[in-house]
Amino acid sequence: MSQPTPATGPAAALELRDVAKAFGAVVALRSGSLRVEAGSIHALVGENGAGKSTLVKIVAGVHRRDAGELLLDGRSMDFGSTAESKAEGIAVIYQEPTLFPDLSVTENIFMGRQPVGAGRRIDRAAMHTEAEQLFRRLGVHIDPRRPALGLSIADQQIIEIAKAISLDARVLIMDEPTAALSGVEVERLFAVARSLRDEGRALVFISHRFDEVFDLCDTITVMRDGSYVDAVRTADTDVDSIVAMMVGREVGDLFPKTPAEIGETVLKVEGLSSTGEFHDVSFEVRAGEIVGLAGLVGAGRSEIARAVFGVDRYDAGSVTLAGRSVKPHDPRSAIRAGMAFVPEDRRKQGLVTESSVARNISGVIRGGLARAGLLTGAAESRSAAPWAGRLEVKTGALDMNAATMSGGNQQKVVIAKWLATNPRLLIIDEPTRGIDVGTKAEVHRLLSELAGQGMAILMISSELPEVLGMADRVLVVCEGRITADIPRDEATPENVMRAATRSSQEAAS
Amino acid sequence: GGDSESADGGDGGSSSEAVSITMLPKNLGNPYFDTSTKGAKAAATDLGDDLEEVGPETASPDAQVQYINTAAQQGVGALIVSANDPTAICDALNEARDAGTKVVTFDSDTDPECRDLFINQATAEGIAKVQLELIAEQIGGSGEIAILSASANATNQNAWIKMMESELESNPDYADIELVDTVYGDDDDQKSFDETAALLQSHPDLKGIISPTTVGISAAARYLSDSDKKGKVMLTGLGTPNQMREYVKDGTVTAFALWNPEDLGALATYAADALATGEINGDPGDKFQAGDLGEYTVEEDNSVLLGDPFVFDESNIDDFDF
Amino acid sequence: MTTLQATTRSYVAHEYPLWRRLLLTRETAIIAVLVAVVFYSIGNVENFDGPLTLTYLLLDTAPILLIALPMTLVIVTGEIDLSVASVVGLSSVLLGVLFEAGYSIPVAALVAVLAGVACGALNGFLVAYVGLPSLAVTIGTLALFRGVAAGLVGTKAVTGFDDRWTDLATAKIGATGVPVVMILFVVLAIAFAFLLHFTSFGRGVFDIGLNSEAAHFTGVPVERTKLILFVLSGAVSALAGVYFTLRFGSARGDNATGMELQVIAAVLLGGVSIFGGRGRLHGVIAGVLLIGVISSALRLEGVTVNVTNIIIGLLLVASVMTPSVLAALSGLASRRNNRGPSPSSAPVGVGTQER
Amino acid sequence: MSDTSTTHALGHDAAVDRLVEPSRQSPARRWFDTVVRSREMSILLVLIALITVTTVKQPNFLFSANSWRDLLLTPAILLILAAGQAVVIITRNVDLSVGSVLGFTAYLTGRMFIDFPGIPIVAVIAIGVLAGGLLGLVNGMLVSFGRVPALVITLGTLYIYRGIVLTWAGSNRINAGDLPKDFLRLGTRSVLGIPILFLVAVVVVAAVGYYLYSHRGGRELYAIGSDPDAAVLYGLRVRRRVLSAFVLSGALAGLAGVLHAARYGTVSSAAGVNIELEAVAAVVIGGVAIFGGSGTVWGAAIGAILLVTIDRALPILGIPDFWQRAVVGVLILGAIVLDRVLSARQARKLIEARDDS
Ligand SMILES: Nc1ncnc2c1ncn2[C@@H]1O[C@H](COP(=O)(O)OP(=O)(O)OP(=O)(O)O)[C@@H](O)[C@H]1O
Ligand SMILES: Nc1ncnc2c1ncn2[C@@H]1O[C@H](COP(=O)(O)OP(=O)(O)OP(=O)(O)O)[C@@H](O)[C@H]1O
Ligand SMILES: [Mg+2]
Ligand SMILES: [Mg+2]
Repeated sequence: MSQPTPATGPAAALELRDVAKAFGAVVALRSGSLRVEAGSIHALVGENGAGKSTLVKIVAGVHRRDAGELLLDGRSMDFGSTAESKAEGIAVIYQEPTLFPDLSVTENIFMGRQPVGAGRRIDRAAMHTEAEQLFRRLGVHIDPRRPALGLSIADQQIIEIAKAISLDARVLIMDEPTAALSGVEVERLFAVARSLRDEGRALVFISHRFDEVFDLCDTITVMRDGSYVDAVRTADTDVDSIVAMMVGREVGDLFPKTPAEIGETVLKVEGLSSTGEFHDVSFEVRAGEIVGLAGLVGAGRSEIARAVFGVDRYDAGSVTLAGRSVKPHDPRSAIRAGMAFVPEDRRKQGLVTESSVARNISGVIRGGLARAGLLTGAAESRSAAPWAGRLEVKTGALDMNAATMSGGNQQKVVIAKWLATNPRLLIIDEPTRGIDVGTKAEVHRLLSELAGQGMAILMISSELPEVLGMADRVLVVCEGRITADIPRDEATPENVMRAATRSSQEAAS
Repeated sequence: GGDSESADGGDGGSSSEAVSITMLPKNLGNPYFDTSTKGAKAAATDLGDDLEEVGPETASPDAQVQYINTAAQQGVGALIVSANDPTAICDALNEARDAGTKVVTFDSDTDPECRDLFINQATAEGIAKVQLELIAEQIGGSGEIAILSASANATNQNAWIKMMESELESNPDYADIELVDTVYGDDDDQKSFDETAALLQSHPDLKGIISPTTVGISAAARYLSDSDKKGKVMLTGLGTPNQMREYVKDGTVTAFALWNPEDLGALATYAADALATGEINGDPGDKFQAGDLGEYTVEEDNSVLLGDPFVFDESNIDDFDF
Repeated sequence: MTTLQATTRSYVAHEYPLWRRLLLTRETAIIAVLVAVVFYSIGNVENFDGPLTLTYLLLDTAPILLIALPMTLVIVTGEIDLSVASVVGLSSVLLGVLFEAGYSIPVAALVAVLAGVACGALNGFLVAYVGLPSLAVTIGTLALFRGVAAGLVGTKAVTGFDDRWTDLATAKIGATGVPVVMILFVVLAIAFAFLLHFTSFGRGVFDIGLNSEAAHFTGVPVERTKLILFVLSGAVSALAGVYFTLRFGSARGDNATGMELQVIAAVLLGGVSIFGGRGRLHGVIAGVLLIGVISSALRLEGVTVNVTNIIIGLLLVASVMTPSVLAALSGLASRRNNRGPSPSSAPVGVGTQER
Repeated sequence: MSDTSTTHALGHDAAVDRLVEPSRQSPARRWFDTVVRSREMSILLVLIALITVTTVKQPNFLFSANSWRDLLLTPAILLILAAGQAVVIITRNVDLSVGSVLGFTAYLTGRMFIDFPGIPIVAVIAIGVLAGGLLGLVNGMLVSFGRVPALVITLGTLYIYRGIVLTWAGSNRINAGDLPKDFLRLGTRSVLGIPILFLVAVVVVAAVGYYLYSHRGGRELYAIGSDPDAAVLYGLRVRRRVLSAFVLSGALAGLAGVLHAARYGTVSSAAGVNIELEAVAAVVIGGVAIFGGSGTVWGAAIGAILLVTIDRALPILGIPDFWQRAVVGVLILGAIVLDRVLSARQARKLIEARDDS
């Protein structure tokens, strides 16, 4: 479905043509194209899993492209390693911070490029001063001598930014740098970005926040399902048309929320606190109700969910499911009580990707499948097949590795695994992150159907449309505290975002 | 004139077939056993037998057992062993004997019921006696002495140490000599070296060290030779001339004793051949020819005594090369 | 159209036919090599076809066979236990000391095995609950247990166990040259195979090795499982120690020194991935026997133990390298048409555990 | 700015401050903290305590020409091994083959002197180091390109290298007599009361320590150990660095082998058996995290001295030295547990700091 690549004029600072990349069966990138002029800031937008980060990682030399072209100032490039792209003056801020926890903040910034004095001896004093200058330029206060260990995600993101700036690269790529930043920090970052643009550098900016995109960027490239859709000047377009391009259809039918009648309380969380993660969190989820948990990346929503399910410890508070109190830090007790948890990171937490589909689906209930203590593969397949069928998991055979499946199908397997336990409460963290639009709709339909059958659902999502489209009630988390509880009909992007950034803006003002 | 003896060794009908003999020392890489094997090889050629040396890296019985087993599998005519443990290798030896292999122990014996013959390098009394005489003379008859032994369960070492202890108790000449410590170098050069250092440290007034093992005495000598105790702390024991030569010359050591391991290996081989060919069956009183070592007689408890230990010193050490 | 009503869609249980799943495996390859080596030796090594060979082979490899069973499970979870040989030494010494103190062999053996359980529990606790890297922990306990063993008896040996038991250790089953100890092994082997391949616990073991976080998220009791495995490893090692002692009729502090390397070499050779998550018991057993046969044949050939060590070392390196070598080759092949895996990737660090 | 104000923000306790805002402290204070509160210092104290106790019990443990010499001489070889091992472990790897490498070069040294009479000592040392480096290179190649844990690879090469020595040396050994006097003197002589071997060891440790602390390459080793994947994303030459770490470890083991020959005069094929564990132990006891990224060569060095000194002190303290390994084991376990506790406490402090900031 790839459109023709952008109009080719004079050699652009950075250009990709029909780049493709697959991880096993997961096609991360079908035909990604991008054209960034020097002295401009270019936005790269697309839904979760559209392939933005993969594209970035190909430019950075983290991944090798399977097909397509990569041009710097018109010269064709083939980076074998991140070192090579760095040498070519490409600086990348990755979506997930990549710091060395044991080393000092300064060393994290200057690793491999430390200022050296006589006898190539590292000049620490100079290094610290440089770091302090960088931070002053970014208008933040981080002690250059402290270890990177234990920095908040926001601070980690700032270190990454400082790192990239200090490289004074010709091409600077930022993959969702603002996801965890407060308004003030974002403003400072933008100031720096603009000054870099005015120095004639090329910048690529990835974000899910349209206000930022329209505020900062000169041009926008839209991606969908790993393919280039279109590139437009910010001046000539508006949010709705961008969203339309991203989703490829009207937003409405993506969220087929059917009202279900709300039953008695199923989940009751009281005064849950965990040092460094979240504080005094209390809420309820009732049968047939979909509760959305919204907030910035790093707000602590996943931590809350994990604590509730018992995979993480918590310091204080209690969790009750249908009147039964759930043992802290004991997922088995949660499962027994009727809890199911579809975690944020499919490949790391949701699945044993190197294990078969059948074993994954029967993973939670396999204890009950044993005949006279003897658990056979046949029994597993027998119990897995119907669930795979109901979710229409697309796979050749049940003993194929889950790793060979697309993100969407992997997500279906995770959901199937938990539905097999027939739970009363389903906690689902980022239900549609990194899956194609079609599957997205299916998952949403499934969720509202489950709610319709009286299941209580706690849904965490970083995608506002998803939260607003699916949730009966929106809880907003900000810096580990619940800052708002908004019923469906009152929930708007504005009041949710305000609540999501409230305390940080208070802090700033 | 080896020929005539070999002729003698040959009579008793053995000249016909060549006996296959396996030589299994405590461990390889031990100069003492290298020398005894040298003697054994010479004897074997003299007898027209074929002798193969095998052995573990480290002197542990379980490793030795595997080689005994292998010998049994190969059904060799005779097996010459220096035991790392008197009991541990017994079953294996007996299985080998059931498989028709004659077993001769040398240097370090097993329980008598697991072997046909033991070649005794020297009686425990003899060894204990000569070492005590040497040390007493060197320290002037009084003072603290210590023993640097091999491993604490080496049969021969312990026998000698016991003898020395009782001798020190009983013999009035040694009334003023006090045995203050016994340490173990495990026949490991480095360990023995460090043990010597530790010994001198924990016993500042030490006058003499007896090391009844060739590895130990040379390590100890090397430590002493460049320490400030050189010449102050006397050292004697059982060593080989080649290892000790420089220390005798530089005055670290005045005299030490040993039988000739080469002869020991040779004697063991002649005995093994005699057993394998049925010339003798190892009963007390049996006589057999051991090449130019002359004729030997099996004594009580089925052992053969090589002879009295020999004392090496400045005057005679250059006459030997092993 | 997703719906929770049962649908028409149905799945085949297996991608490949049975024979392929059985034959084209790492385990089958090892077994094939084993068979080949055996036949070669019978043909070309003098006395290898003799009656004693099988007996001695099994007597020698019995301790390694025993310890390899729990070690397989431990390594499948991505951990490692370097302390097994020291546990052998410790239990051997305890057996000896208690026997000297006048206890009967069964009682002494029981105590020794309990001690092994304690050793395993210590390892397991430090690894699973304190969360320390098993490599470091078991290097520590390797020294500790061996040290206690040596400390208890010095370098002297306890001998003179009554023949009833020492004979049992080397006794054969009737006319067959097969030692009685093999009965113990077969029983344990079946038990462990069942545990690893046919129970929910076993599935958990694999899940932990493949992705312990995901395992934790699906309610697999990661800590408890690891603890149990280390305890099993300690217990079986102690059992092997009892056998070792009785076979040689001598309890020494330095018994079985360095055996951990042979066990690990054999387990990896048997197709267990050091990264965890992969491995089958029959492959491991073949791996142990392969090493046993090779060293036995080489001894018969009069080849010294050092050459044997070189060969074992090469086998070990080769066996763990093959997957990555193959990957590298296919990588090179595809590199030409500009495909391939992530170009530069970090070498994997100690063991396989994450921080 | 940073050095001027030592004023603490209200509600911050000093400990947290030290972690989160070291710059608030005066340079002198920072120096004090880094040195005095360091893991290294704590081991040093243990070492000093041990020596004191032993000396009280047996004065000439310290106060006699020999004992002073031995105190420094005995650990020298392990010191050198520990330095190399530390570098490897800092990169989140491990080198178990050092013992075999030591054995190899030790025997090689002897052979050199026997087969080429009158060969200059310097040449022999160079050859030894080179040979070691070569064996290290093999390890490094297999680890960094084979994508197999160093543990397994070096376990294998431990077998292989040792096997090579044993086959090569067979049962013949190097005797003191085969080695030139000057060479042997290397192993035992002292200058200004300090044994030459110890001086060599100190130089090695100092050089490696300096490189690790104040050269880019050194810092990259820490970065790699701290998070290998981040190092790749960052564009560090991970493979090359890890490779060179193994080469260094091998080369130092080679040097240790040469010195072993000089010190003990006799080299059997069993030289250096099991010493790899002591090297790892020394490093871990010295506060280098077994999972890399933190720790110093100084710590490893002190750890090595502590190990060896315990070995020599035990008999004097009336503990049969058979127990020595047990003590070592306890020390290793104690060290890693301590590290875990300390780092956990630090992490908690930092997170709390993040919370109330
Ligand atoms: N290493 C990998 N192995 C397998 N699949 C991967 C890998 N990395 C990414 N993918 C898949 O490729 C697709 C695109 O991922 P990518 O991270 O590029 O999307 P994205 O646009 O960055 O999403 P987001 O906006 O959430 O960051 C997703 O389906 C993802 O699951
Ligand atoms: N690397 C880290 N270092 C320190 N704190 C962290 C780190 N990662 C997460 N946190 C803490 O955990 C929480 C962030 O986790 P997480 O990103 O899962 O939150 P979230 O709301 O689920 O965001 P998202 O689900 O969009 O990723 C925050 O409280 C943050 O302070
Ligand atoms: Mg992304
Ligand atoms: Mg989350």
